[in-house]
Amino acid sequence: MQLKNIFVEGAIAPLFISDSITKHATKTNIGAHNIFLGQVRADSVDNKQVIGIEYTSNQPMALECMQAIREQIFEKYDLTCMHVYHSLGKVAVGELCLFVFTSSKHRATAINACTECVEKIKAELPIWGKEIFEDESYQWKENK
Amino acid sequence: MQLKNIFVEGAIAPLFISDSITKHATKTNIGAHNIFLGQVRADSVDNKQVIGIEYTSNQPMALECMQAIREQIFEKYDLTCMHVYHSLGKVAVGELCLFVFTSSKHRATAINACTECVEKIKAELPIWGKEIFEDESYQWKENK
Amino acid sequence: MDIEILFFGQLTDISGCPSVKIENPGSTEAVKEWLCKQYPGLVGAKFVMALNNQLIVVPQKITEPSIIACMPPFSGG
Amino acid sequence: MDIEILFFGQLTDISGCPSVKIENPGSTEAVKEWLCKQYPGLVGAKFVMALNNQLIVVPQKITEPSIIACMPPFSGG
Repeated sequence: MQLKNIFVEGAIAPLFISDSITKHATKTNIGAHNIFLGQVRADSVDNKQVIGIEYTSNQPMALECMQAIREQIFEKYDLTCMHVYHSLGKVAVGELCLFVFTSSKHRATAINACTECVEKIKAELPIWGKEIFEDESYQWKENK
Repeated sequence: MQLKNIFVEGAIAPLFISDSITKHATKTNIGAHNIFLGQVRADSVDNKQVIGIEYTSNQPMALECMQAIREQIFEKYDLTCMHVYHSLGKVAVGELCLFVFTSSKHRATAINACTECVEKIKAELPIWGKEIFEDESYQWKENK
Repeated sequence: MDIEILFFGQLTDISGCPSVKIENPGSTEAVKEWLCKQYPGLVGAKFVMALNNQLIVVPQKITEPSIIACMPPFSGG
Repeated sequence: MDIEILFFGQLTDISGCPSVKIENPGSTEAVKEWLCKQYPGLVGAKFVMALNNQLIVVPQKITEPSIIACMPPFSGG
């Protein structure tokens, strides 16, 4: 089976998001979309500011995990479609690193599926973020 | 006090959504965005297909209600910002009629605030949708 | 002075117009009575009324100028 | 035949490299032992291992060719 790619080199562009939305105009059984976007925050640690995050992943495993998550979500929720994109490499502060997009006939389905998918992505996908500071030092990000 | 307008004539364009997203790149304390989009569905009623919805509103009252909803949401959730747009007039099947956009430091805040805002918009704003069929007959929409 | 009564959604199918101006009958109850006489189709209809953008929960006196909105169940979004 | 061991995230700071190839020591337990001897910094480190993209929950035998991934807590999104 061909695994669906979710990785994008660098930041996710807002125009990529509007293109994705536009593509759903022909799916006239959709009544609700929910979109989650992760944006890189300028956190401060010991008076040093984060200027970006560099993402790496165990890609083949991440794509297999994502496929399993996708199957679980589609089994649980009556979705029309679901799209997931995650950045790899450097993403600057203020740029987007995660894009999860669910569509359904009714709003509760789209919203709950999207939220559950985001939680699973954060907990289960082998992806790591390295927070880069202005002085080029770094620390490894930790999800809470 | 100046009431914020939420009404857009006709459908909400995907490019308007990407522009909105782009404007948040400078707000570097944001870590999560949640977006809800309502799309007009090609429902069938007695073998007739909906081709669009025509929205009308008691506008001054809707804007006052929305202002009150906004205040409730900001009191309850630690949001960076919230934007709401709703169509007036005709919106064709497959086009977008509602755009709710919340941003926050952390994901749960943005997601919960967005969901609550959508529920309140549907329940409390004096807006009516007239479902237009292909033969130009119509029926008034009912929210569930 | 007159007061203005606005109709929305499916109520405009009953009233046949978006608004009417009438002489102030003094109270929200009196307005409702007048409406049901003038537009018999409103008698069984489900709708709420707002006085100057505030939902009417208990009967109220009406001072001029005032706007009364007659609104069927909302269906935005 | 050799097996390949991959390091991710902060573990690469300890290993100093993204991957090593070693002779198959036969089991996932033996790999872990070898790793802790070779890279003492891994001893206290929090990480999970995957054998051919499957998380290792109970000790397993390793057949070649195999890839072992050493992964610290995930921090995607």
